[in-house]
Amino acid sequence: GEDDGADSGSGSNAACGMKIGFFGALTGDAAGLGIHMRNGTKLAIDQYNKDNADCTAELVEYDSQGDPAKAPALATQAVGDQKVIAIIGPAFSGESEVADPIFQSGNLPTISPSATRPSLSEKGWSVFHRGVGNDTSQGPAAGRYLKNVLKAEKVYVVDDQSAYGAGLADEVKKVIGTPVGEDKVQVKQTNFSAVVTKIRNSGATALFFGGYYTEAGLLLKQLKGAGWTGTMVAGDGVNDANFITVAGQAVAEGTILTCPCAPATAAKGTFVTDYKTAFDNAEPGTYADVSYDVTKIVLEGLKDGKATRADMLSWIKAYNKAGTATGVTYKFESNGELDPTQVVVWAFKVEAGKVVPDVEIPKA
Amino acid sequence: MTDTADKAPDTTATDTPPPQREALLEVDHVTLRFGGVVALNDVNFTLYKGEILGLIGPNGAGKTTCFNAMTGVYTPTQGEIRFRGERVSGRARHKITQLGIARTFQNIRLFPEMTALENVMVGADAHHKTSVPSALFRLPRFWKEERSGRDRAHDLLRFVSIERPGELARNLSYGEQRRLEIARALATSPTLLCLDEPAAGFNPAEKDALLKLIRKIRDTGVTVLLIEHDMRLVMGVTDRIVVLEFGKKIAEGLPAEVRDNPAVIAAYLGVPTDAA
Amino acid sequence: MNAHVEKVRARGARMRQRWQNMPRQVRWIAIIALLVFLYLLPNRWFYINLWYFRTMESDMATVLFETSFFVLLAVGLNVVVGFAGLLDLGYFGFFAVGAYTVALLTSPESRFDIGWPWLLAVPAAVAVTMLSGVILGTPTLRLRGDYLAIVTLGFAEMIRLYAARNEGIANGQRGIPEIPHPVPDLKGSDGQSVFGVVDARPYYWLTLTIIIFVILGVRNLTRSRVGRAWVAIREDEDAAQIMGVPTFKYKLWAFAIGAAVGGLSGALFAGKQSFINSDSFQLTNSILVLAAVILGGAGNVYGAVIGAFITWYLPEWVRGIGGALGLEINVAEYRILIFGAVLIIMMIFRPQGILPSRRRAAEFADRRQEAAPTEASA
Amino acid sequence: MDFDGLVRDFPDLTTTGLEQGAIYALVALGYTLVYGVLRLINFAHSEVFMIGTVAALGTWQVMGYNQNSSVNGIGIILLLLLAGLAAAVVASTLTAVAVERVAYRPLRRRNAPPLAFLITAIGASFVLFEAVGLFSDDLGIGGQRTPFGMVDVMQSETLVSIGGWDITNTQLLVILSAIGMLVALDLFINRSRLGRGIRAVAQDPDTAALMGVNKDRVILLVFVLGGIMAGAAALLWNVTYAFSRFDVGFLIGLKAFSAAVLGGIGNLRGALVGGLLLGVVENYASGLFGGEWKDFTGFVVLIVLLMFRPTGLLGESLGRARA
Amino acid sequence: MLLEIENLTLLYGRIQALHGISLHVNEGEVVALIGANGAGKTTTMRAISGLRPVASGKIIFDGHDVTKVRADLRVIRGIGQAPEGRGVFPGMTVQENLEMGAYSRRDRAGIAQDLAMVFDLFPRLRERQRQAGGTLSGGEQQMLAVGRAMMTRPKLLLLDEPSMGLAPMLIQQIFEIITRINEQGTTVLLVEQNAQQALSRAHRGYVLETGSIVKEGSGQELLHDPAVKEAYLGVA
Ligand SMILES: Nc1ncnc2c1ncn2[C@@H]1O[C@H](COP(=O)(O)OP(=O)(O)OP(=O)(O)O)[C@@H](O)[C@H]1O
Ligand SMILES: Nc1ncnc2c1ncn2[C@@H]1O[C@H](COP(=O)(O)OP(=O)(O)OP(=O)(O)O)[C@@H](O)[C@H]1O
Ligand SMILES: [Mg+2]
Ligand SMILES: [Mg+2]
Repeated sequence: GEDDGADSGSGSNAACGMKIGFFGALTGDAAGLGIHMRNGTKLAIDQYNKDNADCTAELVEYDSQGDPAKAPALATQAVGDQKVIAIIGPAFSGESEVADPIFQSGNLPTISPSATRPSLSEKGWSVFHRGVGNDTSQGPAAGRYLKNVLKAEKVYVVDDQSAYGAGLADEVKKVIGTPVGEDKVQVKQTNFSAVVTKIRNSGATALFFGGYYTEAGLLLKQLKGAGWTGTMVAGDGVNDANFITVAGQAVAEGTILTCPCAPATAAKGTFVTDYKTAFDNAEPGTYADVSYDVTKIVLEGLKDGKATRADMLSWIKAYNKAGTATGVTYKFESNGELDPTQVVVWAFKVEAGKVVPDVEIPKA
Repeated sequence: MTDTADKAPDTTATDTPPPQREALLEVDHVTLRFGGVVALNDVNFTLYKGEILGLIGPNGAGKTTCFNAMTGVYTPTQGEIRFRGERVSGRARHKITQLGIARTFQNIRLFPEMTALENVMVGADAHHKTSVPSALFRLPRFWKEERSGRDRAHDLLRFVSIERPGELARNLSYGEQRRLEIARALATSPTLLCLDEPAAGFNPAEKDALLKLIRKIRDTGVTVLLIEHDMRLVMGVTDRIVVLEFGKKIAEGLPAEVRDNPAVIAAYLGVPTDAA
Repeated sequence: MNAHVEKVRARGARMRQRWQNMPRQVRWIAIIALLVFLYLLPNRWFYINLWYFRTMESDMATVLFETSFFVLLAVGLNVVVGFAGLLDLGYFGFFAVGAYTVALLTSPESRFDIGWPWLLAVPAAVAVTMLSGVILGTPTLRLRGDYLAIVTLGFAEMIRLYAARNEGIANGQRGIPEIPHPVPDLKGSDGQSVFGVVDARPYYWLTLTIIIFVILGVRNLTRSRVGRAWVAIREDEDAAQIMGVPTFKYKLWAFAIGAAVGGLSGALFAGKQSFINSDSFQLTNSILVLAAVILGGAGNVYGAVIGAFITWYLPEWVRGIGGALGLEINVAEYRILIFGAVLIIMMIFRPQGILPSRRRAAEFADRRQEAAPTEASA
Repeated sequence: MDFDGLVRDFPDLTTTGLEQGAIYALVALGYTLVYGVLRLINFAHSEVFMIGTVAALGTWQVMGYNQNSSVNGIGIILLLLLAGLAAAVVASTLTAVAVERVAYRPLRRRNAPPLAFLITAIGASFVLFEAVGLFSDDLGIGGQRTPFGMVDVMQSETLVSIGGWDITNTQLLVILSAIGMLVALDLFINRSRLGRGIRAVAQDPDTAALMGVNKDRVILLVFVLGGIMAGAAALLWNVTYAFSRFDVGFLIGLKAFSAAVLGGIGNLRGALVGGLLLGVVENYASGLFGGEWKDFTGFVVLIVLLMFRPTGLLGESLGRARA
Repeated sequence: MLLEIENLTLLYGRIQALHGISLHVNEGEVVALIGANGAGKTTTMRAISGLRPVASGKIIFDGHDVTKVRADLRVIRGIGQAPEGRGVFPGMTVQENLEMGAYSRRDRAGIAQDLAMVFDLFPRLRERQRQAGGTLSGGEQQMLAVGRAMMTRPKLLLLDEPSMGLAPMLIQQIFEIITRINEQGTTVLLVEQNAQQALSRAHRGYVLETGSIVKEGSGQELLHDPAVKEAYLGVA
């Protein structure tokens, strides 16, 4: 029944009955991240539909399972459906490499809430945008935090070999110089006893972990269990309520999590409470807020009557406004990167089972 | 492959081998141990071209073990086995087959999910040369060998009177399976055929048929080594007999000699001249 | 206790018998019709009419292409598992080797940066995978049955783990982008490359054609000395050896042929995908290919094709079926669950696979012809 | 390569490796038992383990303990351990039995070829972990497809320390339990009448029936035993890592299966030896080459070992040998 | 009547192996079943012991219909079998194999006694007590199979070609043993290719041909039946 009314507009000139695609992992190993992003997008669209009951937008889910091999069929499907006006995603860099050329050929604008590989913006894809700073913004900031704020002499660096985790770790190492030791773990690893032993015996007082929350939580728990007393610093992949679930409050206490985003204060909106209300009291996971904000960019475009992909693309390119959930001002450069001056990196701290803002990390 | 230097076999026993005959297989002072069990103890005998040699002895005397050593399944602890002057042990088993030794198994070992015909064709393939590329592209050699192999397999099945070539081997009755084993072994065009209790599970009438079959096989020029407990069959078909007991050779000679040998009677036959 | 399997076999045999009893012309027409259908399938104007059959939420042509490279994999694995009876749990490893070889030889982003065209890289990839099959097989094919299974699984995991290393030549999860498409100079009427980014049909047609040739080759092999040797090895390796089958050599051949087909499939995948990284080579994929082969009926080429089709196509199809049927629940989310259940149910009802091995069924036919006149044996 | 690091960390790497290996070994027993009798790789066994971890976690949550609770007092610890053990063992055993009933028995009735079992087992595995992944929030054990944290039942404390070798209470518990369970199982299989029945079915099911052995019951027993071992492993896992997830069985299942083969599949003692060996080898490899080579080295050792000992370290024992 | 078979048919897939055979065995008898290769003797034995389901017909044992009873339960009711192909457990020692025969028995003393008896009958087995069954020679395995069947203490003992693969001296012995156990009260149904021996020791016999019973009679009758003589005893 959504077919009619794309151009009937019902009073205002808003574009009705259009679809917004969410592209990311909803099943499979990476679903834990993807579901939260989808939820952020869904929340934004549901709110929009409630306010505009006579002229709604529809969410289409493209569940890639995070697997680049699954991406083309979905991307091609999206491109073939002219109602799909924008894509929130692809969530990961790997699938972006495969899907974005297809979106490009269909001139279908994308805003990724989470794919942070720097090279994605260098491929000449005009449809590509990302709502977060790339690895080269957050990594150095984390490094500066370790060096200038924490003043840690002996830093151990561990990454999970993912493009994201290793990318961050590399940037951190560039800033802090030679770490006291470094090691790699694998995604899905659960037994970290070897690396724990190494860290403990290296005398490190701080640990930088490049990777995602599950491994971070387990590693930290095993480290503390083995009597290590230092501080762990990690990136936004760990900035997730599940990190505390895995590690437990006591263990997580004091961990520093960086994020290329600003704290969501009450003034900036009711995202967290809305999210919890909408999704069974679940804490919004990593990037849920970014997804919410970037979805709103598209929704505002619809409201403004952007009914074609080309119009929507220029709308996104011209956008310049702060998001209500992240507090980041969304203004894109011509290559799709977030305007570097808008990228702020904050350090958060785990306190009493909550992630609370600590300091904004200075740019230099 | 040809150094069949007619060296006179060192005859330790009482027999009188026809000296002009060509030695095909020499079991040269072979000892084989399994941990504590001495399955073969300095066994020494020679098999001449064109004869049917019987290998008999009580249960557990080492007959099957002797076969296994000849076909490369086991390597002797001491001594060696020579086939046409060439050492057998240490060679790959399929090479031994290609050399010309074929065997059947005491515990039937057919390819149960293949048809009788295919079982025999596998044997016939032993001397085929069709390579993977020529099978892939169906080169002339493929057609030629496929046709000749099939014909040969059909002939052999008829030879052993198996009338259902398309039946799965595992569906054949015990006796049919035994005959199929013989056909499969013959298909490898052996010079020496080793039969391990081929008559087990046969009734007397069937044994008679088998006896004729073995003679027919010999008449095609194949040398036969026969392990069998059925004395009527052994006495009726063999040219010479070797007797083992506890891994040792206790007698060797013409059937009539062996039958009347007191040691053999004591160890094996029980009653003298029990024919059936 | 055999009763059920035999009943299933008998039923299969009857169907086959009916097929074989048809006049030759009819059979040819049926085969040609099927091929025409398969070639037409990815066209939108064609599949749009196949309402319940087509995929609703992913692009039909792309899904068909993905299914086709998976089918090719199953055909290759069938040689190893179905014919030679070597349980290979890491077949996707060869797929990975093929894909990475193409990527490394062609991509300007690879560490080799030699920029070969795709077409030239494909034979190289096939050769490299074949070689890797031989290298893996030489020390390990002396192992029996399930030991081989774990070794092959380990091999595939080692490849994936190595590929996941950022420092390795495979570039880890960052992967290798900008792999060229096949024959970029081949232009369609609109001046665009035939092998482009969006339209998956040419890739599907290419793979389909390759599958047909591979199937013909495999058929030739299985109906020859080589195929007999494989089955004999599968049945009783010792006895095969003593019957003069160089078992090691034939196992190695099976392995190498399987590997080569896997590598070919990987090369096709890389050519379409134009980006590969370590995420695409998860162990589950190896297991899925194996499931495909067994589901279809190990030892039967067409069974492998059907099994692969079900294994890959079904989950993609289920993705959209909820919406198509107007269901409230999100079926897509349950598709792995559904797939698992389907695996169990199918195997319970057809334990021999959907199309049991043709050879065995043919024997049934033989027996029927010969049983009547000469029943009294011996 | 970091030889100095390896030397420095050697004691710790050894003890933690043994601890991990003990868990591998317990799970490996399940593979080995089923393999020994049915000649099948029970792919669903990893899920049997996973369900055990989830069941213990759920029980602790019901008792009011979650990842943020702290446990004090030996009484409470024992209570939690026992309750967790009971829950894990019951859940794992039921799962194992259910897998046998649903995925194996119907096929056995139809005398299906061995490979068919592999596929139903894989199907069962998909169903089980997907079900937990999808419905974990409905079951109240965690979010959909998210990791589950849980109470740290036993804070690890160093019990013994001899010249740099520290052994903690959890390590001791895990390693000793694994060895104890194996000894008990080994005695059962080799000494008891039922155990002899298991071996008979393993070697020749038809003849076993002619001896009066109820094959179905023996097979059920094997799954039950495997389930119990997996349940125990699940509890020890929870005590060590205080973590689970819907797909946690996959990796440990893979490792346990490797361990079973390493020791000689079908051989109970082999499972223990294989598990412990794999555990320490992985740790040494991490220490020497770095964490990214951990699993890689494990497989290398497995493959190299099989080349020299084609039936694993201790060879097969439940299985049939050919004359 | 200890065992009564009525109109038994049995299918292997589409092949009919038994075409409605009827036979009976009285308590205390030795009954021989003879026939050519592929006649269906083993198939009959398997049907009686429950290893193959029957298509139609009835098997009544000791007054109860056991046609649908599981194989292992038939053992408990008293049907013991030494199967064709011996079925030795290859990975168990000789002693363990024999103990498996007593699997469903609980009388320790009786088991020990029977074990001693089997060892007395086959001294070779005593010598090889600790050897794995799979490494025994063919004849040794045959002894083990027969000995193991005796360990089940059956009411009805099914022997499928017990003399197969035995040396002449032992063949003589095994038939003596059969007579002896029969005298001790065990009923025996015997499949034999050695028809001469079998029939001369059996009370009665049946001749099976391609799945049907074509003749029955006392042992002596059959032994002297010209047709039987010609087909199964061999023209000496
Ligand atoms: N692998 C082995 N390990 C230990 N002992 C063995 C092995 N193989 C054979 N034996 C022993 O060696 C002896 C000879 O066995 P073999 O099979 O050669 O006897 P055979 O003469 O063929 O007897 P039969 O007539 O009973 O078949 C037997 O006592 C047997 O138990
Ligand atoms: N599993 C099976 N599947 C199909 N057919 C079978 C099967 N087992 C036996 N047969 C067939 O049934 C018939 C009877 O076989 P059976 O084994 O009972 O014969 P037998 O009288 O014991 O012969 P033998 O003296 O050779 O042991 C044969 O034609 C055989 O081919
Ligand atoms: Mg023998
Ligand atoms: Mg028989």
